[in-house]
Amino acid sequence: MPDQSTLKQLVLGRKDVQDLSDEEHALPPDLMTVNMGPSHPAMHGTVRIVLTVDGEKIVKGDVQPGYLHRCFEKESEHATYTQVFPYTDRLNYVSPMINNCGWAMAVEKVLGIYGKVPKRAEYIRVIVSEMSRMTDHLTCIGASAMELGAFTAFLYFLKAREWLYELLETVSGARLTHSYVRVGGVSKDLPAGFDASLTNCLERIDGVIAEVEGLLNNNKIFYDRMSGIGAMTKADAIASGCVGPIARACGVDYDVRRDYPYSVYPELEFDVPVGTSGDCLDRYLVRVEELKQCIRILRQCLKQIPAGPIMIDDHRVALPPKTDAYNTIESMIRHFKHIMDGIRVPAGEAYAFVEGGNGELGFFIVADGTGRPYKAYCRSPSFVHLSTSEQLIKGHLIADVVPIFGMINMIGGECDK
Amino acid sequence: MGLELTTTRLENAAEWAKLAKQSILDKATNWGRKFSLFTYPFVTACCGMEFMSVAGPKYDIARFGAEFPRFSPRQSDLLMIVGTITEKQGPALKRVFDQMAEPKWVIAFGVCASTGGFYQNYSAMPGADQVIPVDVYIPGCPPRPEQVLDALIMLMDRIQAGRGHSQVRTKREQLVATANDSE
Amino acid sequence: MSDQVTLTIDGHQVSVPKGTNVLEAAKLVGIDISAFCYHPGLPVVAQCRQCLVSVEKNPKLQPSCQQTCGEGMVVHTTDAQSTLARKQQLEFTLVNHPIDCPICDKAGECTLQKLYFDHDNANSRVDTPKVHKAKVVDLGPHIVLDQERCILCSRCIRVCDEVAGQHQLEFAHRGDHELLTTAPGEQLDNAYSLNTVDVCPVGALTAKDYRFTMRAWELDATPSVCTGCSTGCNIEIHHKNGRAWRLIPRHNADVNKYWMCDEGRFTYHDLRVERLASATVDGLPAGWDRAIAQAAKRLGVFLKDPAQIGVVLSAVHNNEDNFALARLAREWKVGHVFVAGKPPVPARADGRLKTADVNPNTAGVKAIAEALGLSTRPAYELEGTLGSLRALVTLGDVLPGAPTGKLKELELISISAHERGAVPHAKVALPSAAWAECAGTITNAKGMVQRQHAAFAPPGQAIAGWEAVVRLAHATGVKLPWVHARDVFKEMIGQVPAWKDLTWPREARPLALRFAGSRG
Amino acid sequence: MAQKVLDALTAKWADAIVRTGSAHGDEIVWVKRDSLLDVATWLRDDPAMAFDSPVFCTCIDWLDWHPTGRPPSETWTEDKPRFTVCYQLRSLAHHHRLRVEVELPEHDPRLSSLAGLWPAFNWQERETFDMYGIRFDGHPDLRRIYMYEEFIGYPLRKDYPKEKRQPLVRRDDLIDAPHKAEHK
Repeated sequence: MPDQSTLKQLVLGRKDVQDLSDEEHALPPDLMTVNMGPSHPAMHGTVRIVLTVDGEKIVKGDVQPGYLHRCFEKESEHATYTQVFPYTDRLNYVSPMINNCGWAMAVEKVLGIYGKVPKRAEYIRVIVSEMSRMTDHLTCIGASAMELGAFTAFLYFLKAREWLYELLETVSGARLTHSYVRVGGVSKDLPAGFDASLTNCLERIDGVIAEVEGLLNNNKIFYDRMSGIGAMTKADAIASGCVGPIARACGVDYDVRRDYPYSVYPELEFDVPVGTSGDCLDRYLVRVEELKQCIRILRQCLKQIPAGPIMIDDHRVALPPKTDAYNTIESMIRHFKHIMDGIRVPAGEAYAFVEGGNGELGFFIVADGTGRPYKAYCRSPSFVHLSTSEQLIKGHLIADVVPIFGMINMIGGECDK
Repeated sequence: MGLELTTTRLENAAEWAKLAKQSILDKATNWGRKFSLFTYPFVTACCGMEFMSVAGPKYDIARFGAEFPRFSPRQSDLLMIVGTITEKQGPALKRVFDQMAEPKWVIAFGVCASTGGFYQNYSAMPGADQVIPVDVYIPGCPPRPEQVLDALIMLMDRIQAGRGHSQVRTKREQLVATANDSE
Repeated sequence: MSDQVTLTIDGHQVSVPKGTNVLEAAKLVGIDISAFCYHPGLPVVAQCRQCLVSVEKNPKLQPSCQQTCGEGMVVHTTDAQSTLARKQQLEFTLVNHPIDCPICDKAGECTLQKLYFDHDNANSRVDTPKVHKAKVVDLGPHIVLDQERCILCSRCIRVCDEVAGQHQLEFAHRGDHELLTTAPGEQLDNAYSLNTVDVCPVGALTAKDYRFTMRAWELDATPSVCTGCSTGCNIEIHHKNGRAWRLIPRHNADVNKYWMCDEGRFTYHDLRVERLASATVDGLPAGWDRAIAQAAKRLGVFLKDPAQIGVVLSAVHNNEDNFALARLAREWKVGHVFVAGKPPVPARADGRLKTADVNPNTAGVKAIAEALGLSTRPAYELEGTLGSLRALVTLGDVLPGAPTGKLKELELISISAHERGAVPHAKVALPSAAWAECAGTITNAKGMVQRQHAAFAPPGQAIAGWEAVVRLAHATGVKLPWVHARDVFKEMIGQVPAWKDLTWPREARPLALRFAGSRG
Repeated sequence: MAQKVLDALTAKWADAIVRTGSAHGDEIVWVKRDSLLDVATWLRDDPAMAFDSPVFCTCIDWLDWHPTGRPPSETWTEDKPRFTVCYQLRSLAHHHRLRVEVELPEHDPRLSSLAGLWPAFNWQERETFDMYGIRFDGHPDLRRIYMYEEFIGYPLRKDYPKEKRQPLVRRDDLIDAPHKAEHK
């Protein structure tokens, strides 16, 4: 007949806490391995981290991307230059327009028509890029806030993002994956009344930003979970190839729009916010400031945008008007060759880069003289930033992985390509 | 049409469904089930942005009783596959699905989850239904939020009719068990 | 006096044999002069005027296809005069051209499209109505003509005259009403008629076999060799989605030049007819493992007395398959080796490309059997031997001279791509890849060994013939150490003296026609 | 803009450099692969160069085509250069950029890793290894990064078919489940 405690153990399947010995009470001395992701709400669905933890403290993190590897390069090698635009949309799907612009610029570089795109098209590109940058930052901040429990901020920013999506939809016809930019210009002009609706929208977003700042900036929980978390030094940031808001939060004063100006950015006035401590809070603050700068740029653009064509007048790259394509054999052939064989890009290699939502987004193209790229490499900021995360999370608690990842703003499509 | 196509993947699932007459209790249970779907968002890619919109203030999936995402498969009964499933992701998806308790339903959100879409290559899987059975497919790259709500209503009809994959499977097992008992 | 002349084209010095024309010389330095009527395999007529270039000290532009190179000649192809001539010529050509690209079979591989896009690319200036002509003219058994699309280059007329030796096409009427038509009392039915479709620079002539089946730009091309007869014409398989859609001749100066016969073009249909897609045992489908085990078991009884076993090599299969089976036959020390092939068709031989022997690899099998020291007999002598035979391993489905009743009494093991002929009577049938589905070499009547590439995967469980032989060999305890057709080839050239210097070219990967530049 | 970088390079590293060039605003230097690490260290540490910021690392597979008009693949042998590994560098201090390219033969695609000099190249070189099978000597952790360990081959090489999948898992009730088909 077993004694009372053993019987209890048999019945309950475990010992009662008071029955535990001292050794059993103590935490196990050896390190533990915890798997996080790939399907984890904070891992954005596409990253797996194998954490080695000492209690709650992270000793080592093996970050494994690749769960969203959709073969951007291989697909591009089998598509015409124009057909690559939809693939670029889905790289950084939070700011697709910027990717479009980057790809268009890279192709224009190899074609030798870089800088010859009509002014109005360039302005439109800047407008849609900045709107995309805003959706990117709104999503990044909103989602991160939600992951830290601030659900209201998420809903407010999502509301603002929705306004921008609706505007972008009137421009391109799609809410998210626009494929709006073309080599040599953009696919269609801005719709009537766009000026007024964007002005209106920006005013409302101004308000939303103020609201969310009020909710977050002096919020003790938010502050405590962001401040001092995932800090990186300036030197580390540079050597690890960090760019964009993350590098700027570390004090790296570098912005492609200002330092390697492209498009019509030289004609626009904007400030580049730079942080000091390089922690999550600084990354958040830099992003909020960039949102305000975006609004500033957009307002200038609306004032300065000239009238004129939106596509370069070059038969090598521009499609003929639809009426001509249907009614004359010459334009029909041109249309056909553009669509089926692709824009014939002369042999050469070029690297073009723009300031994406997360920093320097570059496309490296090798052209072989046919209508498709021989190689199309995407320099994705997310991938570079994610590679630093192993260092960033070291020494922090498991819960801190969430804000660090949120503020790195790893976008699966762009990181895994 | 789309619904019927999906059921052909299970052997004679439609036939089984016809055999399975719903009792009043079944109807009541299914009525309850359809209005309290707990979603596991298996978010991998671009469609996640639209999933946020669906969950967000304007489209508000809460109107259909399916607003509350559960990030544990054991607490959820609707698996939303939102985005591209790669070969590397496949085992994780299967694991999550297997961990969900019956009855469970699956929505493939967007063309990538449905067929692979324009990602036909060495890494992207040609549709999540290569790994798990899917109840409703939503086309679109990404689908508009309205389409998602439409799909949700389609799924609700399906649940009410007892024609979800897992419902049919359960029913079939029951029928087989009864048949074996009576022998 | 040297037989080379040196001239300058757009600043590039180039040396060419005497008699070469300027257009060909320009190709050597990478300058592609536009032309419609010129074809390297046909007589020069210089009638399209598209290839005009300026030659120094010559006041008028010269057609570069007709202008032979002279010593010290200075040619310009990009100066204002010849550029303008090209553009204007294209504008003229397009004046009456219908707006057919979306419904035209040639679109995507059309020379007119290519040249317009590369050399003119200007908007239309014509506002008068186009001249209309007949759209669907049935020219013969294989070909349909669209007279509106025709740009009157006369390539097709010359193909009939030169390649087939029959004058079946001509021009009628004058000016913008001129049109292509059949010669009086003729129709376009010669044995090489489909070459006219290949050379047609526009979509005027289309093949009934191919039209409206597949868009040209969707296709992938894989180089191969025709298996229609022992000539071994070099071809390209145009395929998509795991099936061939057409065969197109590939240039080989030593074999078929630019041409092939109509009969050969249709051989791809056989790739999808009566295919053996799974291994069978006693006529019922079985997996590879079971089929091989069964084959080995049934053969095993006779392997102790191999005189009772016969092996049939095939003049239809490639060298690798035959070499593998011949090697196995030698290892087994079988009593009888036969060579099977389709019976010759003497009426076919025409002194051009078509030969009487309709087997692609007769010479190859002969060389292999000789090199391995096997004495072979033709398969039609099989009947006399059947009495002393108990088991037969055959390659291919052709087995002439074997009565069905007697075959049924044998332990017949067939390695075949098709389920017909003797294969349905086989005790064990092993599915093999057909010629377009596996890498290999075949030997034509002249003894030239030519490489075939795999265009797409074989259906179902089928694998390359030599691989089936390797599996069969392993099951009977014979080790053949090959994992790739290249390994078989390497061993084969070591054994066949005449082939010892051959090399195995890299596997050709499908070339997407869409990005390969236009053809025509 | 960075012509002075190229001049300095040719002056100091004449033996290590194959050639230099510039294309579409990018300065390119082709370096012999044995000297890559030395040249790269100098590029980083020399105050006049100060390439402190790495941009990207990738590889080009020249199997199908080459700008110098190399003959088509069928007649081309294995010891000729097939791969070019590109490192794009940038100097934040001097505001100049440079692409370092190294040509590698097919049978021995191997070069020294730069991950020790710039940590950013750690993952980028892993990616290049994963996609092209380039071996980086001295890399601390050369594993696959995008594809899974079970994956065979290097998918971005030109001879890897685009749609050749290597499934890890498939449903059992699929009739045409590829993993159930007999492996050839």
